[in-house]
Amino acid sequence: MPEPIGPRDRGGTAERTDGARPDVLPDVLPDVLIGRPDDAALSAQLLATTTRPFTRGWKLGFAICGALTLLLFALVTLTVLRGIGVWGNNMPVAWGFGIINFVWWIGIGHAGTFISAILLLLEQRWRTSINRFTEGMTLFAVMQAGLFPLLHLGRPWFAYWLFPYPSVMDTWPQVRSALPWDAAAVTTYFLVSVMFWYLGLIPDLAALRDHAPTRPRRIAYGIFALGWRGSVEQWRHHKVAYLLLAGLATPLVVSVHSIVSFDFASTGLPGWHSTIFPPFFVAGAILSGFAMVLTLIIPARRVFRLDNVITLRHFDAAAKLLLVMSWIATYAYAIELFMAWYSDDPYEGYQQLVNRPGGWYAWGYWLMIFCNCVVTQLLWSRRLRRNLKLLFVIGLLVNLGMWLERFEIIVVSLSRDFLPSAWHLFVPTWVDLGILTGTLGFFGLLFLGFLRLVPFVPVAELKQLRAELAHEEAA
Amino acid sequence: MPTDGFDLEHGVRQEALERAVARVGHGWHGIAALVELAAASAWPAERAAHEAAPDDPGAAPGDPALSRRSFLQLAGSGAAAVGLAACSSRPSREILPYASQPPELTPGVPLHYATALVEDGFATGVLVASHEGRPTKVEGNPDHPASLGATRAIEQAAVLQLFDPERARLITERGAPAPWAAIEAVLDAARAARGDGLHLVLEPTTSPIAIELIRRVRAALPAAGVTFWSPFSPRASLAGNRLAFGRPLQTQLELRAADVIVALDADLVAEHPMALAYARQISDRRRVVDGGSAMSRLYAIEAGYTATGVIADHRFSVRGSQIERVAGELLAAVLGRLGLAGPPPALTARLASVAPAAERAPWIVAIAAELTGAPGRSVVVAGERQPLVVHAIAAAINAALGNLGRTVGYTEPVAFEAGQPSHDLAGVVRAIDRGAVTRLLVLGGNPVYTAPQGVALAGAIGRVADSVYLGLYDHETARACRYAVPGLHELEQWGAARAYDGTLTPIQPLIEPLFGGRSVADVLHRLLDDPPADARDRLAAAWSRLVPDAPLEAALGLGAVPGTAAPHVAVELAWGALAPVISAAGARSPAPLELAIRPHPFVHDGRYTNNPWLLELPEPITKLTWDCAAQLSPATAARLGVADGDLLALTVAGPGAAGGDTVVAAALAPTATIELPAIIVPGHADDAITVHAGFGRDGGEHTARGIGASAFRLWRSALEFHPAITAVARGDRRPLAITQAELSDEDRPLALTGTLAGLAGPAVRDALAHHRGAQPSLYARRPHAPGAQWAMSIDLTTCTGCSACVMACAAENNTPVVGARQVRNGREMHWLRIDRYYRGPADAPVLAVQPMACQHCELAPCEYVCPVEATTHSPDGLNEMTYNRCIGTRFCSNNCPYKVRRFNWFDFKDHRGLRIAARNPDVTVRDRGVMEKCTYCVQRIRRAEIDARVADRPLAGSDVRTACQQVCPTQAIAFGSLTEVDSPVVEHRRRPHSYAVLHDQGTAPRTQYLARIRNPNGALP
Amino acid sequence: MAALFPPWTNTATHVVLGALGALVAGALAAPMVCARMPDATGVGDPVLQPIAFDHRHHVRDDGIDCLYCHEGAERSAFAGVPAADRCMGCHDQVWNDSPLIAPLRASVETGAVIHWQRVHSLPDFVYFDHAVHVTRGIGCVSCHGRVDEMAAVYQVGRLTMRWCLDCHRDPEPRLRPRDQITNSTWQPDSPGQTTALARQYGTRRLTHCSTCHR
Amino acid sequence: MTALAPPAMMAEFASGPALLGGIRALRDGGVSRFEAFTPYEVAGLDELLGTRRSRLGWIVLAAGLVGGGAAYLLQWWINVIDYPLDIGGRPDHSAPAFIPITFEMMVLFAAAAALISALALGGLPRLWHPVFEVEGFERATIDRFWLAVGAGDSALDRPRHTAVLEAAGALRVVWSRAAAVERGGAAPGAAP
Repeated sequence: MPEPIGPRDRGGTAERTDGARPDVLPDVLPDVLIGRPDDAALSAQLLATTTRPFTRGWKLGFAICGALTLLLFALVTLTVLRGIGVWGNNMPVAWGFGIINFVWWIGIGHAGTFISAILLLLEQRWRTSINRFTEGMTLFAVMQAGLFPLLHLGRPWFAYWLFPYPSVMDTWPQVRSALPWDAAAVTTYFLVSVMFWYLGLIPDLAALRDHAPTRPRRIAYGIFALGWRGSVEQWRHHKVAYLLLAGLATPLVVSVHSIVSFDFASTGLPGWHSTIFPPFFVAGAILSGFAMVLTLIIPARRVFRLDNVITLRHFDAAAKLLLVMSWIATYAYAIELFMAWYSDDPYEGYQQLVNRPGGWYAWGYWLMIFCNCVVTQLLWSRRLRRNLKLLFVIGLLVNLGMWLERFEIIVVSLSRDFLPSAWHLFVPTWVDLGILTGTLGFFGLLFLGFLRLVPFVPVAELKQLRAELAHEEAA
Repeated sequence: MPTDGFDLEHGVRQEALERAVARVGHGWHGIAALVELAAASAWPAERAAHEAAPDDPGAAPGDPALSRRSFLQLAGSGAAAVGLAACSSRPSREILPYASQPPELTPGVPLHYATALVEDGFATGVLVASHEGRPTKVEGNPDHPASLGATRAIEQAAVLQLFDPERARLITERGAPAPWAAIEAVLDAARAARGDGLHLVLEPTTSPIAIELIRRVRAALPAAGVTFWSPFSPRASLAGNRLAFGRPLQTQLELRAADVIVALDADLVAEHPMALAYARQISDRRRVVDGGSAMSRLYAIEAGYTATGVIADHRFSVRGSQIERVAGELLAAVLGRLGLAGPPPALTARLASVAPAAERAPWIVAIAAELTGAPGRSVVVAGERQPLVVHAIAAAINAALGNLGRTVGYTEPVAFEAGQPSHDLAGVVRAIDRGAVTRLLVLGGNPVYTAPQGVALAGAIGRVADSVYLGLYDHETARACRYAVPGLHELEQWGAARAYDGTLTPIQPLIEPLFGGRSVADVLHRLLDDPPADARDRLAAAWSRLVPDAPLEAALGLGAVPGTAAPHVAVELAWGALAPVISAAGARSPAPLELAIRPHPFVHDGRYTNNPWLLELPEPITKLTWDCAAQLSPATAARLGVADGDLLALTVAGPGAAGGDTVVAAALAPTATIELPAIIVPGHADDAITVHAGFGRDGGEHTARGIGASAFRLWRSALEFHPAITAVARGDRRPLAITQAELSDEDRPLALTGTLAGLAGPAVRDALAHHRGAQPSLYARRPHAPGAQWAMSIDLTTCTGCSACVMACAAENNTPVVGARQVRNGREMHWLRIDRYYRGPADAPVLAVQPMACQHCELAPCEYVCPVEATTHSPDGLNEMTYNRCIGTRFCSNNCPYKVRRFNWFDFKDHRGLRIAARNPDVTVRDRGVMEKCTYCVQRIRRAEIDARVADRPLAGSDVRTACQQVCPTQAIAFGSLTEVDSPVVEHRRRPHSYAVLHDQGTAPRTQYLARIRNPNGALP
Repeated sequence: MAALFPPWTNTATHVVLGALGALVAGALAAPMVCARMPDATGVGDPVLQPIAFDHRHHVRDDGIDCLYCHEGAERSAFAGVPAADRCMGCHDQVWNDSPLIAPLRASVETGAVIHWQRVHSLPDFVYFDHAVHVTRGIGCVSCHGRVDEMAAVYQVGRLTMRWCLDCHRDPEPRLRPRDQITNSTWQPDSPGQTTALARQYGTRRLTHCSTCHR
Repeated sequence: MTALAPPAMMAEFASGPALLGGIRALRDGGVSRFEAFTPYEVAGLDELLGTRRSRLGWIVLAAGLVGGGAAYLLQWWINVIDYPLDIGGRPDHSAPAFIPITFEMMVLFAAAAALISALALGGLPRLWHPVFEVEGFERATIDRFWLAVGAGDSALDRPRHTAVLEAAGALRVVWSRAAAVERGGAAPGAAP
């Protein structure tokens, strides 16, 4: 019989630091794993996330997210039935919320891959506790993002024309366009993320196969565990494959947002036509991703009482990265302005120096600067880096700021391009707003399900980390 | 009734019509479904509802020549496909061949017929393409003097009016179906009374056949009254000429001979009945090859911006009421320079004391110097919206300059009894008020709507026992009358009309009357109790009687009878009669705010307001669609505290200040008010508001109904101009459906301008050279494929912005109508737009217009971003748009620097309704979710290619004319192959002012422009 | 204790995974295969007509030239179906009382339309022109097959875009002299003959989109 | 060990180092066919059992090259051979434009190869395995470290090695039924 596991097994986790009092440890970096709980205790604590009772709060969360998901699907149906005229898009603003949301969501996904792949290669131990959480975020964000390239098509039922297949028309995708690149990149990114996530999940699924409370659940987990036994051979290939996937995902994550940026940079539109876009977009993506990580993990940590495995060390590191990425974004904004002035291109100059900071949508520009460049400067302070309430607010603001960044790039650039005769403003419709809200709900629904279905802190990896830490401390 | 064996019961005709139209609906380029449509629509609609109605022999088509191109014998037509566009499974459809195929017809090959479209009595000759009996496209008739191969936007849209499903279909009595016998009873009673109590209201007519008929009516029914009415038919010019020459005369211009043209509130190139010819004449003198080209000089003095003001070298904005004064000052200055002995001494003395107002003294003097420097080679013209005295002064100046007989001539009025009392609508009301009218026949027009406020026609009609209206629509007049009878569209009837210059033009039908209906002639013949006859026979008989020298068949082939222009008459200026009025000219002090009512450039006086194509066509100056607005200058808007879209209540005062001579003062309401949104027009004269007529319709025309407000409600009398009004901001607003909100070009080099003198020097030429030539590229350029390389060149100097090209493009290419709401959101679908930019100070700006469509870039930015090869490049240099491959990413539009691509945000195309019959079968009808844009009329190019190959001859660039090129009144558009070194388009490219828009973007556009060259007077700033 | 899964589940797993793989591959391949099947293209499906018109009899036995009835083929985009009076040109004299042509007689007498059923149908966004093909050396048989051997006419070519492109990419082998256009059995005398014809006709390789889509 | 033959003997340890100790003790006793089941990777285990370097890297490299190469070739074939079209005046073989998809396909193929081969080389999926029948093995995914010795290892001696393992810290030593019959030991699953 599986051993019953639950809160009573938490044993070694009683010793905790108080998140609300970051000044307790002013100079020392907090530990990545507090209290060194043993394997059984860690397993019990972390596997228990899948067996928490369905409290009223959970039901409410699922209900809200479910309702918003229904709204999303209803509006998607409306859009497909009536045409994307139900959105606010027009000529010249032919891309609106659809592509903004696409870029925003896919950018959010990047933090997950960044944490799980790049930080793995860089041997950052603090990634271990949060990598699966952020990978889940990646998957669900990419799923939201993936909706939009389909949905924004005039004729979504022909979306398969973006992929090469031997058609009776003898026609093929046109690969000089950045959109088939996008299709390839987003598809690859989603599939590789799923693979990476799943590979890491297998040992923990095996643990749940052996310890989930009911037989149906154990069978379900068992099927996905594929019969994992933890043999030496399995661990050996698992480790190599995991490292290889991390090695592949690292250039992939850079390429994906670079390719997304090509949607803009490969055109001639003032405000889009810029070589700085690939690094600018990648940095912006990670900025928004880390903001979303903070937004999600601060409440999750509290709800699941994971203070011992997700410690102030994690938040401190995430906050520092947020600051770095914020500066890269700030640099990019500055370079855009500088190049617009230095190039003496009248169209680019008007776009960057007149229209964005002073045009109809100037409020969006300055709010973006505030969120992405100004607020983040608070993170210079160690004390504020460990103030979770503040971090949560900053996370929300940066999310907003990054959405506005895409709004500035897409809508504001399109609304004022070369010929003033064609200029026209964009105003979103309720369908635009509803779909954006709906994806937030759908994302939340998937994420809540994820939190309850699989251990979102990697148990095996954390146990191994503990063993390594113990070994080092012994030495 | 011939039904050609269609097995349809009476009761299902109407339903069958709908069904047939529904079948034609989806993406078709065929015609077979129209067979059913034919069967249904050819049945006189009232019979469907009233089987008991006796047949009308006069309306029954029996003549084989007519029915040859009628729908009925269409009984299927060849092999066109009808049905679903993108259907994957194999569509199994029917082919319905003719039972007996007409000899001149090959299914799939369109035929063209010459006919004429008539407005205010004047004919514009057109050629109409017919696909298996279905008229689809109107082109100008090059052999017709009032067309010269061009048309206005209005003619282009005529097919849509023909196929307007909202046309009247039934004879009604107070809205309820009525039999034709009821009308016959009225006519018989009128005849029995020898016209006693009968009054006819007709539109002005120039047709000798109609005139003969009217004379017969007068003779047979001597007691009958006849009145002609059309609100914007020439009236002031005739009256002014009567003042100057003693009798009403029609002014005829020869502008090719004019070096200097002064237009006093006269829109010669767009609003005039002869506008197409005058536009051609003016532009023929303004085609700039290089700095050494001779060029006429055009001065426009006007209140609102007009097309003439657009192309003018100098434009001075003067409120309408002050132009009278300007004219007087100009006359004084001219006479002062000439020192002529003609005028009576008193007048000379009076004029000697006239000094121009200080602010306009420089240009009055300069213009006078120009005019006197070109005696016999200059012309001064006054517009119809100016009082007669201005016309008289213009005549005096022309006489003084010796222009008469050279640039200006006079003919007897072409319209029947024009300038006579019978053209006074107030006469009808007076007659009714006298109780002298018991039977009123209103045959055509819409006088209840267009009557000046001082002519209370609607109420008067209500007092007539038997009133009958005949016309296309169930509109205001039709509803005011007891009976309404469906009329015939010009494309449905036989007849004749004269052009403004008098040229006789035959009218032939392109199609059997869609809804039955009667022509005016039918009613008049019935009134005279003529025996029933076929309309064509009647025309042939009358024609051979009235025009014995020109056989009808030949005239129908040519579309005009050459040599029938009205002869010019010798005139003598009556200085003596002029002296008192000239002395009084401009003596009144101006009101704080005045009103000018102008015909709308597209809906005219409201007769075309139910045509969605014309409603959605942006008004050339304001770019307003689907609405009517109060145009005012920025300063006046600031004074009134309004911005674009703010509602203004415009109120005209009651009687008293009225200066007209036909006001029925007693009928005037104390005040009349309409509400309109304001729209700011830089360059508009201050303290004046211009309102276009034709809106505020409240009849049964669903499309037109409820749009804007009627300017006629502020119009107090037919010869009153520029009344004082008050305007009060209402505090609320109505968003305007404007296609171009931006006024400025942000100093970007888009619509380049220069002066003729500048072009002669190196500076301007060098500056222009920066906008053409090769641009560096990382990739090697693809070599041109052998064969034609299509290209276009647009001359901005002669472009008047009249927008006929936009309409022609829409008619040719099946572009959908989207409605005001979508236009407001920037979703209009016109492939060609006319960009308009103001430059210079807001009170005296220069307006630049620039037709902008797909530039067919050789290095097209749109193509390389399309993910599915839906937009590609053809070997002959076309930027192809393959609709059926498009998935609608809209990436191409984002990367188009010219933003000329259009997207089907919704399913914009019509599905039901007769209007789809106006579609061009050679162009795919686009589905929802696909991109579309100008194709250089690729269907015409491929057709010409195929024709050349079938005929085994080489393709010449001149074999292809794009729709916009063909319609252009000033021939501003050249199109052809770059491989033909002597083609116009290559010759244009050699000119020093040829340039590419956004040349610095490296797109290598195939459409280039000739910069707009002005020829300003060096003596003026 | 007993394991959660019995041993047979190992085999079952592999079977299920294999089946899933096959399902995905099949789902991808099926539409591509189906689009090429006669059911989708309409190839080989004889169409019943309101009059039992037999091309074998008229073309092979009577030797009537295609262009006699389909006269638009040389002049128009549409080859056309003959008007009833064209049919009656002969059938006034021969078989004039046959019940088979009763609809024809009715059509001529009353003007009633004969509802012929379309055999070759292109989508509305495809603009095919008979005249330019027929006058530039493409024979009827190239697209329509041996109509002279068909009782009820059926479609021979797939009429897919790829099918059109096959010829448009390499038109030369299909060329024939103008006077052999309607000959169903014509073969080139020598391999060089079609090359010479291509020169004579100025045959081009037209594969850009607006060749057919406008 | 991927064969489905049940191991001859299994021993449960409480920690990774204890497991390593047990292996060393048995190896000193001449036993060679080891297999271990651990909840996470135990440092030193690979070296102790002397497993070869994984071939996974080569498989992934090959798959990546195939994926990328095929993607580039397909793009080239479409644009140069099958249906060349004039796209914005760009050359048919627009090599720079072909790179992104080539790269993405390389990553996709490589990643898929990595996952599939990691599972296949590890003998997965295999829902049932004889070791799952061993009582207490379910803690191998939590906190127990199991040692197994293959059935064919002739050096295995039940009483002696039971003692050796217990001395090395084994919590339990379990002998298979086959071994039990042969050597008259206790039934599998019985506590030592």
